[in-house]
Amino acid sequence: MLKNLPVMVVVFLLIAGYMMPIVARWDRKKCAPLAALAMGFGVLGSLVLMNTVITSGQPVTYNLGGWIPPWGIAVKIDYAESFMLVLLTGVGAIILWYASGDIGQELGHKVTGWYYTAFLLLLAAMLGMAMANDLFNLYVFMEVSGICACALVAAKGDREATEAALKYLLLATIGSGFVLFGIGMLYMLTGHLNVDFVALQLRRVWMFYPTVTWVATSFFVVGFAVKSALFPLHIWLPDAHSSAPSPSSAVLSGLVVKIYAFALMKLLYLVFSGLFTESFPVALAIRYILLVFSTMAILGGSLFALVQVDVKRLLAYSTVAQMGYVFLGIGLGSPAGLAAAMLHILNHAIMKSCLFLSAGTFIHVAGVRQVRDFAGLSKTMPWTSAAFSIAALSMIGFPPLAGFASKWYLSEGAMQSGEPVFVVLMVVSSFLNAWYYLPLVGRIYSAGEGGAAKEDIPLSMRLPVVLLAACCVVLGLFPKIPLALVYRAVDKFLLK
Amino acid sequence: MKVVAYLLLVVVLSTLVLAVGEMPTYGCFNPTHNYVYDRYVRHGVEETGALNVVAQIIVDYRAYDTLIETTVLFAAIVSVMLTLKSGSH
Amino acid sequence: MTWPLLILAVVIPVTGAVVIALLPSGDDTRRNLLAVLTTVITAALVGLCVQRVFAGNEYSSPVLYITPLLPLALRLDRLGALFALTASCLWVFATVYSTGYMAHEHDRRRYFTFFLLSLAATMGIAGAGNMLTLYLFYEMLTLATYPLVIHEGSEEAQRAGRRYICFSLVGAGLVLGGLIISSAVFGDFEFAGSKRVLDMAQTGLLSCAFLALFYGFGVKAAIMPLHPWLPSAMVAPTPVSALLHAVAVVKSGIFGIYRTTFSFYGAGLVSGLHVNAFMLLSAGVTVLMGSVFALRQDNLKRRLAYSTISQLGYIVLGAAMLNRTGVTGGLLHLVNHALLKITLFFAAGAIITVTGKKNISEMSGLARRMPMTMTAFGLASLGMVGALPTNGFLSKWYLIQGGLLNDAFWVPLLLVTSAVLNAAYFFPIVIRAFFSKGDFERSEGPEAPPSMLYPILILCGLSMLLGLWPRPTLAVVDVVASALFGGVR
Amino acid sequence: MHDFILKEVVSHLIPFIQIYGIYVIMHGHLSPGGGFSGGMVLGLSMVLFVLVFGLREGLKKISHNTSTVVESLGTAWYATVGLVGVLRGASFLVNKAAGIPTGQPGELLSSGLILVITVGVGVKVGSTILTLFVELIEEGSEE
Amino acid sequence: MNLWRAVLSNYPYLVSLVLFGIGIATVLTRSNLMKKIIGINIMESGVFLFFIASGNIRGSRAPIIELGTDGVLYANPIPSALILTGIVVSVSVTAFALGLVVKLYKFYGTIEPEEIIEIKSTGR
Repeated sequence: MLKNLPVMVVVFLLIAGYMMPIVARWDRKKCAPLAALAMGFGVLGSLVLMNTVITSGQPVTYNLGGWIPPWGIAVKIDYAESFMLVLLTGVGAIILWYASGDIGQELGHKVTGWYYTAFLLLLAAMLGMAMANDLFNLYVFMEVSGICACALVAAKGDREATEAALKYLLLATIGSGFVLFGIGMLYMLTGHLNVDFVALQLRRVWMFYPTVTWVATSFFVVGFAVKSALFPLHIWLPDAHSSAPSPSSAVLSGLVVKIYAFALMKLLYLVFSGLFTESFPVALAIRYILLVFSTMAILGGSLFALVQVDVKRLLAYSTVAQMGYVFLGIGLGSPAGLAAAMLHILNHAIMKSCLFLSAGTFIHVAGVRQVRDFAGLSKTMPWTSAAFSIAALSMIGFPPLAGFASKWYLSEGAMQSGEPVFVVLMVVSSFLNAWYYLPLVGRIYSAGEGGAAKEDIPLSMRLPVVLLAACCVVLGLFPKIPLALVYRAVDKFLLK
Repeated sequence: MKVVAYLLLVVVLSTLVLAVGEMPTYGCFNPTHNYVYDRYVRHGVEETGALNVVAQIIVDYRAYDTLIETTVLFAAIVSVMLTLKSGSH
Repeated sequence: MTWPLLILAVVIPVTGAVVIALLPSGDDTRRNLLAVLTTVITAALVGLCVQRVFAGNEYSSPVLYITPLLPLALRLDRLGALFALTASCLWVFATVYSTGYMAHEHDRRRYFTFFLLSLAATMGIAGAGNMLTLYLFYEMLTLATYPLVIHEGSEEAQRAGRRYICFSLVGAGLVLGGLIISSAVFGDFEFAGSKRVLDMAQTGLLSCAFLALFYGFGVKAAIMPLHPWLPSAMVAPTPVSALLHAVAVVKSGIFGIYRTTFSFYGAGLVSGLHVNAFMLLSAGVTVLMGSVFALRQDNLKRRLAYSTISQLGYIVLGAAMLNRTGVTGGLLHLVNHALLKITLFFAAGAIITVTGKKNISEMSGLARRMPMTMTAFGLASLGMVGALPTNGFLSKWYLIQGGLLNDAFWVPLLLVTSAVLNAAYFFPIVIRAFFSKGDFERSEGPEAPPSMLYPILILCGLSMLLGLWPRPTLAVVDVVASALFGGVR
Repeated sequence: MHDFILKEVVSHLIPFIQIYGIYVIMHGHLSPGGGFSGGMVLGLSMVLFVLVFGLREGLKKISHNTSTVVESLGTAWYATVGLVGVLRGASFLVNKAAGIPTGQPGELLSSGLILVITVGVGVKVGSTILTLFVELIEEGSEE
Repeated sequence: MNLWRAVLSNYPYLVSLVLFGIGIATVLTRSNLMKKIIGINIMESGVFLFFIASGNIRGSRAPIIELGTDGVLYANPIPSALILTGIVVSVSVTAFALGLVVKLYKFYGTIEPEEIIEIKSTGR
């Protein structure tokens, strides 16, 4: 069983997802335990895989159907992938825990079973994407996650959610169309789909087809940038993330956009890394384009967030800005920059899930959605308010919370790449973050009736939020735990 | 707005024409037709027992993709159900 | 293995704060007792450490690497010891004073919780073993003092709080940026100022980083034009104004500047970067303009705030001279100004509590009602002006000497002008209180609650004592200054 | 639709369409076609039935419950078949290497798990097409 | 001229790119939701055509092995297999998008975004 663990992590979640509709028709109360069982297996499996990778120092590979690459599909779990696996399953499990308390009330019991199905399939697809070592396999998983992510938005069932889901679906499909075209070009140039073989072959043939290589790279960048909402292509994100039910917002903002950025990082540094040389300035330009757009994302996302009155839209625009950090790290391409990108993927997943889930509690229990109605929430919901504040402060980058470490490493990465101007950007963006998060925190703690809680908060909605906030603090105090793994992953990325 | 979109597309497509001119000539042997293709065609029958090479690939060599592909179909059903059934409570 | 004492100096106030936060909100007696006790223990602890530091020992904790790039460490050297001792001793007085001042205010539990948390942050700043730790506690100080500024809860307090947090964040951002760049250039955060060598290739970058650090800390040190938060933050309760805006917050900004200039960069490197023209200019402008603005204020606390801005300029000026005499003067003024200004603020607070008067124009004849307070106020004003036997004189003397060493003949001119201006805005208060006719009557019994009166008298006496017998302070400050210039470590 | 001729013709036609669909599914490993194409034919035959005889008649044949179960089990079938390889000590989705008899190439019952999977996929695709169609029709006609 | 000849000889790729562009243009510029969905399908057809074309070899036969024959030239089956998957994906996306459009139609009684915006602004 241990030998089959890499694929079993995905397949177990998939099977649980397949069976969920039947279980939901049979006995609705059994849905949550089944989902919890599957997620628990996912978490355990990822931890075991990470342990295996760390202790052996070798990537875990698994050949599906027994066909070794290039004949069949292979799955490869290295440091970076195991990091993503643990992140996805861990945060996913916490969000699922929250959802088990929230979804029944927020969406009605009729769709609970379908919701869990979509959630589990989404999680499985993201795990698959993280560990996929085959371009087409990556694409197919991407489609599953795209459709399921839209379904999680549409699950709300009101007008805004339906419109947002349609917009998201159309743009995400365009994005995956670009990616598929890119895969087609790479396949045409190399005759392979396995990432290792493509990288090997591409290094040999790209000088015969420089334009095609460049076009393929840019198609990948455009496709993944649409899907992970890099600034000018982010237009779908605020609607989708703000109109979705709160657990969906958390999983979309916390995990889904990250996995595409991770995939892009993997492709850029594993497949195209050989092109980032002076002899091919066009490919080098891609990195500068990423830097420019991520700068725009950081500033633009924050500026848009400043003028929002709806808390979930504010958080959504903040996600746009924070994805800019991740892309900035990818674009910088120095060891600390890449490490910061991966660290920020982790930190932002935790912080933003915490923010969305606690905002969901505010909306659901106190019935307040507008920022101006937040006054006095700390009186009725002390724990949730404290968690929200910690996560918000962490977003700003107050030491010693999680956000500080990633910002520091990003700046360090900028210095390593010889671009001190991005240090200034970091400082400015921290200030912008403070500008829209601090009034929010201040308002929660100021006097006011705070939409006196209509009902008690169930434990399953309170504990996950507190747990995530605790993670913010722990990761802020001990960022070296993830960093140890992240640096090894980055070493593999930068190995030319 | 529309004019800008069209203009952008035309510019992008005209650069892509350069790429088309550079691609391996259509219908000839190019990097696509390498030893992977060769093996599927030559040894596929004895390795899988099926005559249809496309079937060999989708259900045996690359069966994992097809599993996920059926999952996509399933996800579509789930999504449609979720969309149409929700919001009426 | 004596470094745990240093950690205790941070941990004890935090513990005290937590316990106070857990106490029932109506339990005033125990809370007051606990708060005073905590500060006394902290001060005693710091005193113990400081004694050993000046005996030649050094407290340094093992370095805690939160990541390989980010080391945290505590270390008490002489500069830190001076700051820690000043702050922790004055904190005791401020806490005692607070118990009296706050007796009729609301939300006392929150007040004392954050009051002690600020103490912890200040001790952390004083005992920081490298720039990163300093920055960390510096941010914490911002967070811990914000609830104190907005304590009153009024619209004005909210506005002041917003202004305070905005300025502080800009400052923190500048510090962060400068810290990142200079740490990337130096490769560490250590206080290895005397060992730094100028690398010509990095001059531009380092100059920018240094100025970012200087102005970043300068926000808290209220260098013009980064000062506007300080006068508006005067809406806070008076002990907060006294402590934070005369001692802890502004002095931690000053401390940050000293640390950056002398410990982190080193005086030699800074003079090689040719940035001290900026420092001198900013400090000079602050000294003059602060006094000029103070002249126009009618609100007593605001006048004191502008006076603070001007006096902080002296201390920065001492640093900007980059020579040992100037630094001696600056550090001397750091201690003296803390003592004098806290006395003045306490007196202002006592006036507000007893008579409810906030404006100077309403204080005619006040000395009849509060003779001892006003006497203390008058003596402290003398010290501020720098009249002879007071402690204010000595620090200015050293500053002038330092200026002359640099051939900067405008420094004596500046200081004399400023002294005249000081006299122009302090003496009218005293004269009005003692010699004008007013509707204040002599009253039976104490003129102010004892918990407020005694700190004023003791602090006033202390500053007079230091003026008459300056040798111990001078000796201590001299040792610190020589340590900063790489002499004795 | 109450066209008598249409109903008569279609009711006779549908079995043939379905047999053709089953043929395409079963010969997926030998000739062009396979689970997806055959399943599509199968599903479209039922769509034709619903179109001609109306939604209510169609739901009598295959209810929501049935289609849900077929959906879930059809997809789970694939994964379960994949687990055969795991249970026999080989990898996931292994066909011949797990010792499954692949038979004589060219015969109907050959190629091991390929046939098994194809049949499952065919059923699933057929039911998916029908369910999607029925759901959209239902939603559109409710009003 | 050389480039022009190369482009012309690669006409299937050119057509696929044009289809791709037409699809994207349709999605971005048409406001009618159904047309947007059709645009998505056109775009994906372009990608599929590109894949299939890259697998073609002149004079080759469909990759159904005839036992006993040797030396027959078969087309590359891999792109076909991939595109089979791709088509299913595109069907799923289309189905889901149609579901969303049906739902929107139920809300607003129209699928023209301009009219939807108008209905929203007037309040129902």
